[in-house]
Amino acid sequence: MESTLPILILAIPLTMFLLLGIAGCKMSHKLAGFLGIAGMGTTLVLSYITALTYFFGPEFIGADGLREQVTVFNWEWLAFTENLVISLGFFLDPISAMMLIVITTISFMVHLYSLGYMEGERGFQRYYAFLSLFSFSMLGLVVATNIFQMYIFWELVGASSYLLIGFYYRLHSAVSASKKAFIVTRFADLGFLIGILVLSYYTQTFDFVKMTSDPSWVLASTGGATFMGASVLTWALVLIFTGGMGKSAMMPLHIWLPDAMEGPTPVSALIHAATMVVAGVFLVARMFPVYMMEGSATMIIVVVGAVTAFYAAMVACAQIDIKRILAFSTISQIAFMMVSLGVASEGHGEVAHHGLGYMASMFHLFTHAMFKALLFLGAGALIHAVHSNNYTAMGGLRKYMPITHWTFLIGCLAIAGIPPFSGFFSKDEILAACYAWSPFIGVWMSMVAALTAFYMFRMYYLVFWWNEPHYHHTPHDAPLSMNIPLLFLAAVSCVAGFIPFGHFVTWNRMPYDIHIELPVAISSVVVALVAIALARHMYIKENPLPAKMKAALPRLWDWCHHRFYWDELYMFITHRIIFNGICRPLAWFDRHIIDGTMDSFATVTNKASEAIRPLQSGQVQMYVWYYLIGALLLAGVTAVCVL
Amino acid sequence: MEFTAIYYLIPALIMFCCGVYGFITRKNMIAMLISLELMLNAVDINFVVFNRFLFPEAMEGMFFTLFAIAIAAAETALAIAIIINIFRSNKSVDVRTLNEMKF
Amino acid sequence: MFSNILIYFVVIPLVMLGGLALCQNIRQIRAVAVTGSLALIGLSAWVLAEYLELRGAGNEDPMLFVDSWTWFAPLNIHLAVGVDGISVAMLILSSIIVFAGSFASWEIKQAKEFFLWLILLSTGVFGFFISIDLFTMFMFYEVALIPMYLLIGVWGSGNKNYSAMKLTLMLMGGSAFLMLGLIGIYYHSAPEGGQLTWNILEIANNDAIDHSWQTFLFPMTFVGFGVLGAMFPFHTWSPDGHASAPTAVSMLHAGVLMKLGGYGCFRVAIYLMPQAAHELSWIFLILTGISVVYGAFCACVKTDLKYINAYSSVSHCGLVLFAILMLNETAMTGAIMQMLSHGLMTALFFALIGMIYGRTHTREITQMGGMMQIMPYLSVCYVIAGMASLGLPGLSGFVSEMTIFVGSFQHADMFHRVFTIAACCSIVITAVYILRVVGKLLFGPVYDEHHLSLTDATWWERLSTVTLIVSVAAIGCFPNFFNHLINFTFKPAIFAVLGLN
Amino acid sequence: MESVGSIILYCVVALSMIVFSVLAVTTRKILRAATYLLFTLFAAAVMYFMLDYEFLGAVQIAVYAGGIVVLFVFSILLTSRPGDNSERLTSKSKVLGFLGALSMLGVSGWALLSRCANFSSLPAMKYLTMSDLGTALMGTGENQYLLPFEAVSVLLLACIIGGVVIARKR
Repeated sequence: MESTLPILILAIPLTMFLLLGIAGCKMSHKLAGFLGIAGMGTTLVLSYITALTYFFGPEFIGADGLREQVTVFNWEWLAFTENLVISLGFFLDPISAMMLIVITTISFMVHLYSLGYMEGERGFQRYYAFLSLFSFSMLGLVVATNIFQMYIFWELVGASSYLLIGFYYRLHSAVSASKKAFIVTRFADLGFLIGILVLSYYTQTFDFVKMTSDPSWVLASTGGATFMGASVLTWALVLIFTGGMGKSAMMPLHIWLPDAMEGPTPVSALIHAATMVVAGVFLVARMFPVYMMEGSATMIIVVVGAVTAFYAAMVACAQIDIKRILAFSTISQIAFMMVSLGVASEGHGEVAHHGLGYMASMFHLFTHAMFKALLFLGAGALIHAVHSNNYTAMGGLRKYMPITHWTFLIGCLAIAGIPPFSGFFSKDEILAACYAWSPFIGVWMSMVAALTAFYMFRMYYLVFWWNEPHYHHTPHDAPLSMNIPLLFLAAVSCVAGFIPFGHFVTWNRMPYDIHIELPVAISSVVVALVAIALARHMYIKENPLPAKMKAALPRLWDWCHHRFYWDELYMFITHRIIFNGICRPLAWFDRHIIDGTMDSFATVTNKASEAIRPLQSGQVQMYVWYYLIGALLLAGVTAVCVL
Repeated sequence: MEFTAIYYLIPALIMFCCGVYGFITRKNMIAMLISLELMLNAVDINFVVFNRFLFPEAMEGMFFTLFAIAIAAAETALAIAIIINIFRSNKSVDVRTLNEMKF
Repeated sequence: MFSNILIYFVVIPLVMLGGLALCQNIRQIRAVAVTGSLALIGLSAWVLAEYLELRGAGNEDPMLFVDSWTWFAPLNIHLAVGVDGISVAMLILSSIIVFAGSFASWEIKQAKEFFLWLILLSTGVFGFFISIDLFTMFMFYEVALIPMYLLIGVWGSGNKNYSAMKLTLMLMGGSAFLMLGLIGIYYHSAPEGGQLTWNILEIANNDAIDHSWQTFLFPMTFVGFGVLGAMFPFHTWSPDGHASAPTAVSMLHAGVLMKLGGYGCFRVAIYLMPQAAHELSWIFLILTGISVVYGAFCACVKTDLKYINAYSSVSHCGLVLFAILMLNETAMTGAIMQMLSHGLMTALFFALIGMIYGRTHTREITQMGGMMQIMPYLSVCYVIAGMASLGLPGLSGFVSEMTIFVGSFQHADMFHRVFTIAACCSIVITAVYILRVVGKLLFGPVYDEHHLSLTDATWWERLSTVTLIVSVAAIGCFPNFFNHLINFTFKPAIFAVLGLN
Repeated sequence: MESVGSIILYCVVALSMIVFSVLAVTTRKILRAATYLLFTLFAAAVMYFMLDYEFLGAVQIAVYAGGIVVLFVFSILLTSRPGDNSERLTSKSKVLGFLGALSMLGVSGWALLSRCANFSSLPAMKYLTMSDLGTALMGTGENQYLLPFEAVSVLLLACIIGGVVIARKR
């Protein structure tokens, strides 16, 4: 494939970032917005061309009937050793092509939406610059040809996420949220980095193709080395997964994502719902053949995913801030994808159920990106209208904001898994894969799906029905630039489920047809409907039932509402233990012990000279005394020696 | 009875020790200077005695004493000038008051 | 003598000194400083070009532009010069920082004397990097150290007498060890009889120093240079010294002078005494490993901007020595990259801190806030510097740290690999203290309303910071260029210690 | 065997030397101390005569007794009122000084007695004429002392200038 288009896909957002970042303060808002949108639009078109050519072009079907993996270009960027070379390249395979579509679509929609949402904000140009930076980084991440390139862009998305969360830098909450996000993900990245180091030490390569095309070679290259009881490959993979856990907000590294909602809502839609947070899933998917080799690593993925999914769903039921509800729903849904990836492997190099889980995970990633972005943008429209994040300030909005209402409803239906919306199809595949792997996980995930339907419709009814508070200004639908993305994404959410995903994205690039497993599908739809009905019963109009329930289970409500006190636990660890328990004593140690020792050398010298200084008293008679005593001593010594 | 060298040296030694005693104990600078002269003279006598008894045909000791006397004169004159100057500024010739230039 | 290009690195500063002595007013002083530092940048660029050309033509000598003039025949002391890729990199670094430093001290008081000392200091620095004679190297080293005392003591702020005294005395203490080591090397440079020599290349070629002497001299020289490189128990001059030093001095000191330590450690201690380095590295590895993590932890609780940055320097410079001690090609390349990167980045930091301090008259982060609204340009630069420091890809910190980590992790020994992981942890702690400062200082509401009337950067401040940022970004975006430049030095043929591993 | 007269002379000289030097350092009246010093110096001069160094004895009397003691007396008159007693020494410093001097005396005396006790009696010596002395002082050959002579004269000059500079009124 020619490399012009791929280069442009990366270069345009980068140029836009530099242009808007350096010259932005001299531009008008309109020009900056226009430039940003134009840049992203071009990228969108180029990405679509690239991805569609890849998916439909016959030139990418190899001799064995499989879709080829293509390294479009691969430039050496930094050569550590002969083998360990960081290259910057463009790698095209089904998942990266799919991610190109997802990222550019959502990003473009967000660019467009922000034109209305961010209108008149201070730092509008900066906002668009950061969006471009993020798009660049995210695109670079998904097309990475080697794990170190991914790490580079991984860090860059982290930084742009930091900048965007802290966009309202005058607010303390935004600043601390951005700091938290960066540090938590940085901590996870440390794991990622160590994982890379361990893996590359044994395999002597960073290259994805080399690793994934022959995973058994990777296993062999470690030579069965173990560290503290586990094989080094397990260590490496788990550590790399830690990086994914950080970015994808898996427990226990999830705490940054709810706080990240301090950023502007479109940013939440782009970064913290659709693209960046699925980087962890993407990472595992990218390394999937290697993960397949180590059953214990995939086991950990499944367990972490399952626990996170349930936890986040529970917490989402007890939140007040609608963006937080969506954030926890995102965590839960990403956990779905993780579980699905985990259950795609049997361990010891075998895929389970023809790798259904892998395909389902990617499918869910795709559909989730669309409907979750839709929900976030809808939430943005709501917040734009009522100037509050809390559902307590909303209610009965269906009358005032019909477009928002309908599109939001579509999003809710999609996430709840009601046919024919896209979420149904992808979630159904995931559940099918789970049941096939272990019935326990299947039931567990179905339960989470039911909870999902419940909390989404709880929010839906509380926002659009319930009873109407007193509005200072009559809320109304958002302007056109904000509505177009809503409508577009709603349309995609309606139809995306019918894409024959199995034809495009599978673990070994072997196309196959998706079957809907009827028992699973029917049971999950029924469960979802029951959950929706319950939500409708409780929240359609003001009634004492929710309060009663809260009173009936106060402990549970408290724990869910306070997110099971994870933040407090982290606060305790970071402030009490690390800051007060390590940093302060160390600083004290440095100033008083180490520096004290150095100073004491000076003090001792000083004291010593002070002590002998009076000998030089200026009293000449004292000198005579010293002389006399010295002479006598000398005489004595001589006498003793001679005699 | 024969006057060997020791007959001259012992009085000189006693004189020297008196000088030492005086130099150590007296506070008056002129008194200290006097003690100093005593010591100097004791040493002079030693030079002369050793010259006379051990090398009667040489004159080194004698000349050394001669020059020592000349230098002692110069030194005393200067010392006394300094003492008088100190007396002018300090109104005292007590050596214990003279420690401003220490360290 | 003047046909050798390298000698001009000493001649130009000396001419500048002469020029400064003749200056009458501030404009002339600035003109001399700027012209001179531009000439130095030009010269180092020229040397770089010549160097690359010669290497491209297949010249495989360990050092290029080698020349030697007798200075004091009875002790065989020469003024011997020569450069390899590392020295070239260091020369570029120094000239950039001298340039930026001149602009950063645009409005210093008593400018003439200040610049005289500053240029004398840089004479020492340049002389050190071009020397390959141990004695002249040591002499230039001292020439670089002594002006520091006056620069801090006279133009400094805060507890400047104490800091200046402490800095000078501790570094002098290090020099004492160093001198002992160097003289020891000299007297063992010809074990089979014959002329004793100070020349690094000759000593290395002869593989001269006796093994038992190496184990004695290696710690001497390593500690001697390590004090300047802020190695763990000997780092305490750095926070106080940096906190009191005026802006340009902090820049030069952290940016270049601390690099003298790392450079010396590798050029003298390890290059000349490879066996001892191989055997004793573990001791110093532990010390430097401690300083990497420990410096970062200490930086987390400090509230004075300069203290934070000084401790961060302890951490980053610790990484330099740490990587050098790993004794493999990649890690050592990383160490040199880290020297470049840290030099530029920390100079940028100190420049910005100086500019902020010049406006607010405080360096306490608890006394400031919301600077982003007041001085956006400086704040953005500060964020960029912070990002470089915490290792954002595209800026220099990332490439150097990654080269170090990857290189160190290639070590065959388990102990070294586990230690590398411990050192890796510093990247998280770095993020913590950088973001803490950025959050408190730049973001949030304005703390002090008096600050609202402050102005943003002036043109010379912009020029100074832009120079440094561009350099930082250049290393970050095109690391392979620097990698190749440095890499040649670490060929097993040249660098005996690589053969040992 | 010496004549009785010389024995008596020796005894007188030695005794006066010892007694007056002790008195010079113990008296509390400074003017008296100067006087006792004078007597001691005379005793020393007599000793020189006894050792056949007449010229030296003469110089001793001229320079010391005639010059230095006069200087002392003048300076004493300038710096203290006549009749003033210097303050009484504390017994501690007296004892200490006494001990110091005594130990000095002991050590040196022991050294003297153990090493110099058996020197022969006064050997014969060529009578020193003035011209001998003059040649020795003014010559530059072996055992001749022009250089120290000149040095001393320069020193005396310096001393005169120094005395003037120091003592002049500001």
